[in-house]
Amino acid sequence: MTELVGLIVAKYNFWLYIILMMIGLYAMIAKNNLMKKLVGMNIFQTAIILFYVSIGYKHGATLPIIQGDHGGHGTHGAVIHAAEYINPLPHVLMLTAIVVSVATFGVAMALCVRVYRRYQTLEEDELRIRLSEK
Amino acid sequence: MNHMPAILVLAPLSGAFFSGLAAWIKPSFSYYIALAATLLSGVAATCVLGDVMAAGTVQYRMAGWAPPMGIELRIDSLNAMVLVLISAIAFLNLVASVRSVDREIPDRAPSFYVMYQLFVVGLLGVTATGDLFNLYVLIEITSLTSYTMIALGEEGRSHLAALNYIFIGVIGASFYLLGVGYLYITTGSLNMQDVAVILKQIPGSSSAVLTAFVLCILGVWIKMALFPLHVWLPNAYAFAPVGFARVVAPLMTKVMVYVMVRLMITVFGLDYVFNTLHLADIVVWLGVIAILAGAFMALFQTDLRKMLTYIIVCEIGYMVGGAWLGNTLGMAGAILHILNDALMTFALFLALGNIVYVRKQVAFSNLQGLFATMPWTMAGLVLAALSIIGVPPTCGFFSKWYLVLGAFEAGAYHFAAALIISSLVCAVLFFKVFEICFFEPMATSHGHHDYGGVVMTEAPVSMLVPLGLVSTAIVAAGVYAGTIVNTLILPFLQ
Amino acid sequence: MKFLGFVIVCLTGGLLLYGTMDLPDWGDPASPASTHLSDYYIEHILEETRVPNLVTAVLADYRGYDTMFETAVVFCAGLACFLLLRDFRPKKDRYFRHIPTGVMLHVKNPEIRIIPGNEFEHMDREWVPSDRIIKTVCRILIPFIQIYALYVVAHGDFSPGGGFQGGVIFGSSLILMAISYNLKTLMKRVTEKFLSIFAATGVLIYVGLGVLAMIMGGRFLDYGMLAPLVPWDPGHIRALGMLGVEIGVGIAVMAVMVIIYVNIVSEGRHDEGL
Amino acid sequence: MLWPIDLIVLTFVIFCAVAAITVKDLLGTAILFSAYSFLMCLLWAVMGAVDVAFTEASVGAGVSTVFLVAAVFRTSRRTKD
Repeated sequence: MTELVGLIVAKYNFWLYIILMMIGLYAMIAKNNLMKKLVGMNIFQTAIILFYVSIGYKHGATLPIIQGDHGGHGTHGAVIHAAEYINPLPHVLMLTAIVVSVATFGVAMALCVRVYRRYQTLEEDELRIRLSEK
Repeated sequence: MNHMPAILVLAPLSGAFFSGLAAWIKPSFSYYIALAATLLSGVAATCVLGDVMAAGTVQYRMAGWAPPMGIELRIDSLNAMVLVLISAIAFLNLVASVRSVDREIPDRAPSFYVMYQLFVVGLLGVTATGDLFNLYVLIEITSLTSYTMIALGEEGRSHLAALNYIFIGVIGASFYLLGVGYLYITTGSLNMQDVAVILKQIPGSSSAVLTAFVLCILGVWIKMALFPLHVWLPNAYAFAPVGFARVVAPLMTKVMVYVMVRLMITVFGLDYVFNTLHLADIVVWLGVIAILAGAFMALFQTDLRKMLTYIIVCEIGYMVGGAWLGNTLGMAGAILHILNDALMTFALFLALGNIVYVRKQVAFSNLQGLFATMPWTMAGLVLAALSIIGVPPTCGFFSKWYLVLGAFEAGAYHFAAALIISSLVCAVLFFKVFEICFFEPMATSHGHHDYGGVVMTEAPVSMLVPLGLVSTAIVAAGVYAGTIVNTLILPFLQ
Repeated sequence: MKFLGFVIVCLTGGLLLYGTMDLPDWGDPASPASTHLSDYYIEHILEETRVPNLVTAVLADYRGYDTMFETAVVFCAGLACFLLLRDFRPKKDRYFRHIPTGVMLHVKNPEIRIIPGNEFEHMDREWVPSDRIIKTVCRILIPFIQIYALYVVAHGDFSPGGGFQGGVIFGSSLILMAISYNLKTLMKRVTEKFLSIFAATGVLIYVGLGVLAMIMGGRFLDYGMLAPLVPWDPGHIRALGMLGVEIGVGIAVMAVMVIIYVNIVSEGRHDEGL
Repeated sequence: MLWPIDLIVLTFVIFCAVAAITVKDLLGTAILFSAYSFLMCLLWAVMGAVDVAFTEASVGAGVSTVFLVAAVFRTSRRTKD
């Protein structure tokens, strides 16, 4: 029993990201409305970001901003221990990923507006009917 | 210090922003800047190829940081070849597309050229980089620009095709990103060489590494449109504006094949892919299915453009299957086919662009009498078609030869059979087209057939010259196939 | 489709769950991800770059090449919205108010040209009289938001923030202006030409700093080589280089956010919005 | 880190995600999506990723929502699923 609790505590963040990712992926594949698909796409991407942020977390460490006066004027005070600070690299990667996702979101939204202007609907089944009419 | 690897990527990047600014002074400036930028990157790529052949792998450390900390560009003989290919095709297509862009998107041509250069930046960057996450960012640039430019085509349908492509493309890119995440959590590094070194110390049975591999490869397959995942490709490429379809069709899928080869060889290592995992047989079967499905779906098309897009799906099967045969011959054939297929597809789409320019529609019913009215274009089309079918002096024959040899060595007779069947199907397809173009008479406006006094309505010279050059390159790549394999591909594989 | 979607989702979820089995525990300080590169960054960044915010340092210096392309992606999105939505055709139905009398005119003929000025005022189709409270509050708020955005850009080296966040905040202050007043008020202050030149210039500042480092004899983006240009503080040259880069990112992102909003909300006509 | 807070936020995140894709009004989707982004940003802030949380607060909960509302304004609020 304690093993199971230990396993849950050790991994639950990874499992929750998988649940979120499945929700997003399901919305992207199975939803009928294009806007809903877009929202699903964003949920999918944020779930991946949650995964990366979870990678970066370290027990007993603080924000990746060096505290105190470590050599602000060219001299070095106390030595910096790596265990004191959270891993900054996943955060950097995820900043880039957020930017990429918002850029994709904007382009997709512009396309939705264009599709609506042409076909007056955003539902996939209605779009399919409109396309086969011609 | 040798800055050529950086200039290669930076020339079109800064060219893009300068063309955007110059368009406010005079719209035509942006085209000339784009031309100069792609030419410069072509020259840089050729220099890098020279350096690689003379001195081996070229490295360029961005911002001066040593590899695992910073990002490095790492160019060996495989990338160098692909880089030269990309920049040459991008330049030639830019020369060819000035007239068709003026016709198709007259009011926003400068923005088109800006996007075009960013697309080229993405492709060059994907090929040159030595960092896994950088690869993701550049794939996203490539995808974002191609979504946009595909949506510039035919009103309505092209937008839906682009949206469809966005949804599938984002799934693909996100899978790749997840795969990189699993790699990062197990190795702690993002540099390809570094990851490869650390992966050697991790037991091959690790489920995290397996998941990372499957996710990365799945993501790349979605992006390259391997058969069951190909649904976005035909519509996207068929409704895109011609000026863009001509560059995306030969390059996008091939660069993704390159990424797959790079992941297999450099990051995970062939030993892991073929000896630890037992997926190779399944993937070769997937390749076989892709070849046959692509070829047979192409048979049912009644539009030249749609038919060519399904031939692309078929060709992807060749490369994926060949790369997974598990021997040097198959891999060499797959890599050689990246080069050859890019050239052949480019020639086909150039010819297609010329026909579209003159005839507007390319349904089979609109193709009558093309041999008489557009002889030069048709000469190029015939040569490219012969190469797709695999007739000896052209380059298509040699890569198929390597693939078939590899298939026999691996005992994958089904793959060899699929190659031969698809060649036959392609022959049927193209001779059907040529029959219409050659024998069916032109219907004139009077309703009766007019046999005398055919007027030549050939495409402009700026569109014919690139086609001529590429046709020469097809034959040259065929004649020098042995040299290419011996000097560029085999040294890389050893 | 729903069933197929469900199957695909379950397969993917299963694969990922299988993959988590061998992952190191969450938050484990000894996992490979938190030791290999991370240790190097945490222990050496302050010494090498003099920037206490590790994320900014890695973002703008060690992985500056990535960030350059990230800015290019943002630029791409703005250009994409322009390419896809911008509509230069004049609108058929237009509404004007004759200011002295307050009479509304509905003009259907595109040939008739009415120049808005002292006599006529251009109206939106779904015009609602704007609320004085909202206008006043936003008028007071917007300058503070903009100051905060500049602070976020400038202070990115020492605290959370940086060019991207600052740019987004600045852009959203302009979007707030478009919402609380109307779109035309915004477009009078920041024209399309201004925005597009800003978007391209922002990225060019980034690339330009990198190329400058190349001219000074270093690698691309090697800010350390720029030291001779700032003789008064060569020790902090990397921090300064990062600041310059962040300013470029901020400019580009600000412009692009406004471009995307304006094009989506007016369907590319730039006349009326929310 | 306080695990009850973490757990509550996580529950809300999943709740908002499900609600955002099931509610039958697109404007509602936009607002729920904004709430989802904001809770997600809290979660990241708790995990120490302040820069990422800051970006998500300004981008996901801010600008993305505005884009979504603008797009809904130009298209339709109606949806069948």
